[in-house]
Amino acid sequence: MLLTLLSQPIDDAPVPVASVNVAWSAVAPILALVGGALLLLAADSLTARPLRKGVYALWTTLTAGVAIGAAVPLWDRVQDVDRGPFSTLGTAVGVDGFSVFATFTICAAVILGALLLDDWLRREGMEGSEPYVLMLLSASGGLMMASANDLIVMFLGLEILSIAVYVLAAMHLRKVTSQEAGVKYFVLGAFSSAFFLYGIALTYGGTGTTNLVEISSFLSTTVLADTGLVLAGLALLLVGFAFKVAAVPFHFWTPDVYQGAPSPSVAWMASGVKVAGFAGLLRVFYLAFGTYSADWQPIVYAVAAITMVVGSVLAVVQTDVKRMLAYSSINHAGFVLVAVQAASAQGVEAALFYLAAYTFMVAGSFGIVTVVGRRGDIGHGLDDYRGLSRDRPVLAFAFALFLFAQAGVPLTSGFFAKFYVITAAVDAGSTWLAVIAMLTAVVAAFLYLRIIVSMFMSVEDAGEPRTIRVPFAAGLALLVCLVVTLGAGLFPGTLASAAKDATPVLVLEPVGLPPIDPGATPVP
Amino acid sequence: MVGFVLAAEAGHAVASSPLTAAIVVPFIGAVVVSLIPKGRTELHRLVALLFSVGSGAITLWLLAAFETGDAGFQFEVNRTWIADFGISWHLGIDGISLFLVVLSGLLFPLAIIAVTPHHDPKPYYAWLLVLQGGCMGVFCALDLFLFFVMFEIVLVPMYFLIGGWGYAERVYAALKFFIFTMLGSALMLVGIVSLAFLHRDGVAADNEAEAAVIEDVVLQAQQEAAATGGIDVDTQAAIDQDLARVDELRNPPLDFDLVEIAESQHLADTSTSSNPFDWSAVRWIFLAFAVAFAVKVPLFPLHTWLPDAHTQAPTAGSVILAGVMLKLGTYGFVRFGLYLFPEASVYFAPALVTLGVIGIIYGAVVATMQRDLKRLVAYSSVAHLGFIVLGTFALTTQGIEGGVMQMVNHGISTGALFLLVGMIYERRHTREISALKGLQKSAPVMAGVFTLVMLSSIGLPGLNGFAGEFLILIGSFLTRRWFTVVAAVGVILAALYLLWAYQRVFHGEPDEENANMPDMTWREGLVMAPLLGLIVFLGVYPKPMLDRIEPAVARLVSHIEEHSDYIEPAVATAGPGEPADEAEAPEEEAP
Amino acid sequence: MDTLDLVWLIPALPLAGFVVLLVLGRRLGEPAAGWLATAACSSAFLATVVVFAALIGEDQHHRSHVYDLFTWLQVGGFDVKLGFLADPLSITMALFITGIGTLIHMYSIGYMHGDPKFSKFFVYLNLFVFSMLMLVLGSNMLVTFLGWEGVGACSYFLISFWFSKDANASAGKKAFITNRIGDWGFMTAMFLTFATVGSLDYSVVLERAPEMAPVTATGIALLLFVGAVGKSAQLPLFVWLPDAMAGPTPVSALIHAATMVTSGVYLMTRVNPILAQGYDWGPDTIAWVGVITALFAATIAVAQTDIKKVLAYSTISQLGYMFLAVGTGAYVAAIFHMVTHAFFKALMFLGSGSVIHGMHDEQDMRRMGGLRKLMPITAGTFIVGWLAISGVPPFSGFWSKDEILLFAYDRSPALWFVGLVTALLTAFYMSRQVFMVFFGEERWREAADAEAPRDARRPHEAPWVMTLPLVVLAGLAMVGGGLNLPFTSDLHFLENWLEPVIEGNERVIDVATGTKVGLAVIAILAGLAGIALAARVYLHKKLRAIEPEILLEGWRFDSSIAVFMGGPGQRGFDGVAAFDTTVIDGAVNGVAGAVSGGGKGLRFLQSGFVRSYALGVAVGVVGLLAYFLTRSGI
Amino acid sequence: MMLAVAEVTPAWYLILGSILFSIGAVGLLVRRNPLVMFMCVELMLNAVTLTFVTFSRMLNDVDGQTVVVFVLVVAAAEVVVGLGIIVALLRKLPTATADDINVLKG
Repeated sequence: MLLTLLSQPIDDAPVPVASVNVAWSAVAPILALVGGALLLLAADSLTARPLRKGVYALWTTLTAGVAIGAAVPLWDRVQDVDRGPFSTLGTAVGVDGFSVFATFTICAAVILGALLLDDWLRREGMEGSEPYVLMLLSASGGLMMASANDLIVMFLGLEILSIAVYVLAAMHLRKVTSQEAGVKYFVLGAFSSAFFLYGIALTYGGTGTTNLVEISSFLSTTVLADTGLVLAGLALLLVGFAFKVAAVPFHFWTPDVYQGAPSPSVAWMASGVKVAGFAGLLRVFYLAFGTYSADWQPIVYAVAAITMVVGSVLAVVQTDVKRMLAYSSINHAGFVLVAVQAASAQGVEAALFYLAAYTFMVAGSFGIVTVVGRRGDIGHGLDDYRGLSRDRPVLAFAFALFLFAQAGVPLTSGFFAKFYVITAAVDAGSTWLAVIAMLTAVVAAFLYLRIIVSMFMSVEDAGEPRTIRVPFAAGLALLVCLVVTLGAGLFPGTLASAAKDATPVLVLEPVGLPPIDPGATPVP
Repeated sequence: MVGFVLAAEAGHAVASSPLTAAIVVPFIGAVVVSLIPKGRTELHRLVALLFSVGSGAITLWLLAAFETGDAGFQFEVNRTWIADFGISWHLGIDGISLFLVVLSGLLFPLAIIAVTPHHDPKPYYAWLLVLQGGCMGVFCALDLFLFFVMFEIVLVPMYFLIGGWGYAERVYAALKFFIFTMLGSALMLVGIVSLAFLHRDGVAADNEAEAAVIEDVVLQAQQEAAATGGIDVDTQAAIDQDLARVDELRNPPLDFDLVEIAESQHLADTSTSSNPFDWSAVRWIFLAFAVAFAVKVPLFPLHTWLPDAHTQAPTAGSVILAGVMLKLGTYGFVRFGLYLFPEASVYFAPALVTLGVIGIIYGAVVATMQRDLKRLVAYSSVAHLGFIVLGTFALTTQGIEGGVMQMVNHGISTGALFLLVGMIYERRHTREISALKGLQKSAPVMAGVFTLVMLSSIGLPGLNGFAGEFLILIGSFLTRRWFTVVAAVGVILAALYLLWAYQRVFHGEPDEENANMPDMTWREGLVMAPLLGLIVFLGVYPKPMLDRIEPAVARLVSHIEEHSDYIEPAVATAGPGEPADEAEAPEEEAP
Repeated sequence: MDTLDLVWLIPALPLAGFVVLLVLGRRLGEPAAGWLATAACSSAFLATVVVFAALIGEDQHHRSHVYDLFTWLQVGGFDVKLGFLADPLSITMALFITGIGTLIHMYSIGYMHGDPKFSKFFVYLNLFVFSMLMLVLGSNMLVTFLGWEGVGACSYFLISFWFSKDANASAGKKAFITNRIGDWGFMTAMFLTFATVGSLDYSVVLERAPEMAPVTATGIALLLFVGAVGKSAQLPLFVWLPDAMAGPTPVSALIHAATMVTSGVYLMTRVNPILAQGYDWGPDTIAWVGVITALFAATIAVAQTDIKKVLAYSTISQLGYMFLAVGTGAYVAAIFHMVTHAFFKALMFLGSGSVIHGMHDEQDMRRMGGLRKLMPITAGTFIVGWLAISGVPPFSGFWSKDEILLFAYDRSPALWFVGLVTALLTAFYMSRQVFMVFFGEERWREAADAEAPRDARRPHEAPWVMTLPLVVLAGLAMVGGGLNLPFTSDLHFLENWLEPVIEGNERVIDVATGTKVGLAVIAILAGLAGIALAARVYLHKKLRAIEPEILLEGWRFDSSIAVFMGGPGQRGFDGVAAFDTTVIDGAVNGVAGAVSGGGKGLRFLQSGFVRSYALGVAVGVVGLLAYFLTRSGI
Repeated sequence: MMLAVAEVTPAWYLILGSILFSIGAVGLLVRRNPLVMFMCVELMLNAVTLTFVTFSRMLNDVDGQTVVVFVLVVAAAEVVVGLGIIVALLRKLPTATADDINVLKG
């Protein structure tokens, strides 16, 4: 490889400059989030006294709502047979079912996170706009990743996402563990994103472009004498994503960060950030490098297997609920990877469904953790849940439901998610991986049952009843999670078909669009 | 919003079919109970009973309305549930499942009447109702996915019942029960999915011919068009239509419908190699199913969750566990083993029969040595279900039918036994056999009832236990002579451990705290009455029951014969026939 | 409506009695409950008589009538009706079951007087009679089995009737379980039969018996014999019968002497065509088991001190005779002896019962003696029974036993000789019992005086309800031989009567009349010799009694079984139980432990040091790079 | 002679970039001081920018160079946030090295 390069002289040729045309509607959700964030920041810094309680959360919720609202017409458009998916910003941003679906999920995660933050911040005496701003910004990064059609955009999205989340992790200034979590997350995050960037560079060197569209067309049209450069780039790209989604062996940060970071931030990390990470992973690997699936499928297979095993087995021996959930989230990441390695449309659907379902389960779980935790964000030990069924039966039941959902018990969204993944895997012929997955699910079930045991079955050795206040906002979030988890469990059809319609597509030629209005004439 | 959808769906479904109602009513009951404010114990109990009885009444109506001669599924309802996966709410019962449904409809109300929880009645009744709905669902489901859902969902309430209202070791028992059974069914899920794909490919293969024909037509059309130059619009349209048709023929949709898959049998065994473990996919899938069922049954050596669960569960839990939930396994073997995988069932029958027979002897021997009365009964279940497995995989009409009947019988008699043990525990606060003595003096009525139930469990002719057991044995003797001869020894052992236990508990001179143990109350008597009635009735006049089971079983057997090289040995009618000799042929195939 | 159809009424009546007593028993109380039960049983007797009459009315070869009540079990080719078979054999059985049953019911009213569970006793008794009738009247093997197990259950209830004594409870359990072992044979026999001829109806099975392969026939026959061995207390399954004496004496008389224990003989007679079809060694086995049991039990009886134990062992021994008869193809003789034995053995049990009753529940013969003055009727009737069983002509026992010995001789002198020795021993130990109880000095006095004032403890004659049955039975025991007199063929009432059931399979013997007489004489002499010997030992005390421990302990047969079950047997069971908890459960918990162990093991990777995490990342990077680059072929 | 051989081809830059990158990576692994570790990350990023530029030169494609700008911005952002976090921690534990912060583990 090097030899070919050595022999290559440098000559100056005129560089073609692409004329960029922008379909603003396509990036509207991102803009909405960023704008909302900035406005909030401005408002907070301009007013002398902090805003009235709840305004931050409300504003954040509204912003995310606006983003969703902006995404709805996009969904209609990409589902419209005559118009369908498109890309804009000089094919740097692609809008297809996939990106819109991810947008919905991430924005939902933002709303849940905001609702959980609200009262928590007051409890910890940290009321302020920053956490919300950071969350909105990181969400905007997530949306970029989900709709990036260019590795650079992908990188920017990744960084915007990550940097904000680093701060969210380290946010709890009075808590050294929070600081520690922040530092660890930051150092490792920066480390891995450096690899990611290097991966982009190598890909760029190997294919001559950073645009996913062009990469895939290049790879499918030209037969490389020597795939070394491309594959090396692929490897390093995988590192970046694997770190974000906490796949073994890039998972080490997860337990520490989840345990140390403020619970609401963790809710966001476990839901929104994971979704964004997987969205990026799927976009790059399934779209750009789809033709190389024979090369990356086996390694993803292996990573998935190890991830699930490590996640479940290590979870069993934990005693801190947040840490348990952290490991279980690793196990779940493994499950999604099982869907990814299927390298099929069905795999993508399964992954999307799983992520959507998981977002609500895990947000709900950490929501409970947030509520049950004491001031100072402590009291997350297994013993602190003793007798919860006596003190707050409904809360305990809700947590049990989220946990059963994560365990994959039928009539919850979690079960169908697992089923979907298994289906994709079996269809792709990796039956044994499916078997491993189910076995690890059983091992993981043991850990969920342990939590349930301490909630329901050790009432007598629980201390005197303690009053746990469930603030309105958090309660609302939990209710939403509950409803979705059950609803998607009883009638998964709707969500499933949505995921089916959300397969990513590449649109080669960019199109500038008139602002979308229903009944507009299809673009030729 | 979802709530409304749910309510609407439920309302419509309930209205549409009795089976749906029988399943959904308890679930609704669970919701209602959990909505009643805390502390109104009697109200909880009443409402729970109401819904449970409601569902039970529906099952009785089913029994009455059941078409006796009909071998097919009745009261069928088939509504799409998850369209993209070909998953549907497909219910229906035949003679095999009918009585299990009725049994569930009977035992649950009895359990609710018989036992009042010591604390937290609200969740207790709610879980019990969820359990009832789940059990009903398992026996009615005709869709693999739906079946799995129900099969799995019952774990949750039972887990809470054991863990929440059980005895000293309850947490360990509950965890063991949940994990053990979940482990079993985890593989089944993969099996189900693979099966669906196998079936899909089979359908595609069937369609291939037709697809090819259409393709040729299209090709010709295009050639003609090319010859004439230019294709006019409607030819193009026709061609597109044909191509679309070809496409859908080649990629048929997924389908999880049991009847569909079982009847079409696109699962022919392709393994020809001599290596015993180089099995076709179907056999592996069957194994995946078999493990799940074997755990539930439980089949030796996968039984260790059972003694703990039974012993630690509250009385109602044990009753349901033994009476209904163990049948999930045996029923699964019949419906999703024999019916779904005829070839594989025949292939693995020797192995399963062996395990069954081991279970018979082993369970009895271990039961003999128990010091805990409840544990003893629990192990006796291992032995009894061994008989059922033996009958099922003897693959003869008598064997299978006896097995089906024995499922119900075991539900009745073991359920009754657990109720009685529970009554004793309520009075004496111990299950230690050594702590009990001479109860027949202080509680003659209870002793009498216990005796009858015990004799039914021992298999005394004229009581229900015998009818099923004898049918199983005489049926399995036709194909599995020596296994049957050994299994019959279990009949001796049954007498051994039960009579011994009875002697130690009820006979002898009672010491003071046993001497003044109160006898049965009226309420308890009322609970036992129907069970005792059934014990005698089914023993003396099982005909109505057998008549309803028979057609389904006969159909099942011919289904097996049709799809495998197995031939049911003809019952000798003339001359010195030695049918068992050729019938033993399948035994040689043992892996 | 054919009168023979009334056959279903025969068991129905005791069943009705059972149900009524079960519900109202307590209210009726004593003695009404007893009389009701007696009524139920006697009405059954009448019904039997009616059927009997109707059957005689039939022509010789149509004396077999099946009446099906309803279909019991019907699956595919397997079809069993709950039906009754009225033929000479079954009706004969029914006659003496209901007859003797009635007497014993009546007797029990007196015997159970004052027992708190008086009515319960008759509940069981009626249930037993019902089951016993099902056994003999069943039209197929399964109904017979229904009765077979039913009587087993009843004997279990009745033996452990006084359950607060552990010994009684154990005895009952032992009886049931030992019987179950036999039932295993019976069941297996049924399986084999069904697999062979596709039916369990006697009509079909016996019809097709000649078509069976000899090996199958022998198999079925011997398996059934296993069942019979259990029920009729033959070697090696006889151990339960002596213990069964724990039950009330009427029970011993009815169940463990007259009826239930003989059902094995009935069964073998019923299936005689199958025996005939099998190899010869089949019947020979039966004959030898029978005769050895007879001798074995007789030897034990010689040393027993418990008045009922003697009778128990003697019953075993007499049953041995019956199987000897069956084995030698002397079916008529078997039934004949069964009937006569039922008479005199029931008589003697009831007699002993009245003695025990009169002696205030004293059963040890060493504390009796000279009772004939105090309870003349009992003594008189008992003596009749004694002479009958000792084979003194013209008492009934002589005729039946003589016929059996005759057939035995014809089959093989060896059999005959053992039988003869047994006869001698029988006469000896029965005489011993009679002398110890009714003659000699009144050893009961010192015991009585020691305990209580004279009159209270004084043995007394039983009330009339108890003595009446004794008298009746004594009469039967005396003339019972008349059923089948050997002199001219038209005096073979029983034989001619049973002809249709056993035709062709009854052994035809060609023994010169002279020999016959000779054998008879020898038999008589043996009997008398036994009596004389006993008289010298126990009456005139001329000889010292030889009663070795080992005989008293029944050759330590039972005890050694107990030792085995208590030792190796129990240890084996314990071993399995331990295996379950350690190995199997251990394996399960082991897996769980392994998982969490793996978890603990992996924890060290999660060291908390950010740099080691970074190292992890780096390792991952290297790994991925290595993989992909190998893919690209570098 | 030697000079002729020593003509600098793009590969040199690539190799240099990879070397720098590796130095950064190894540095992060071996150094304890959080700040230094962070600087190593910066080094890695810059190594990548070098690589980008080289490639863009080789491919006559301007995109590669535009990337550099982005990377610089990102690096700057990381610096701000990273320093913030690290300083916040050091304020709590002034003498902390990377190995002192392991409360969370297991």
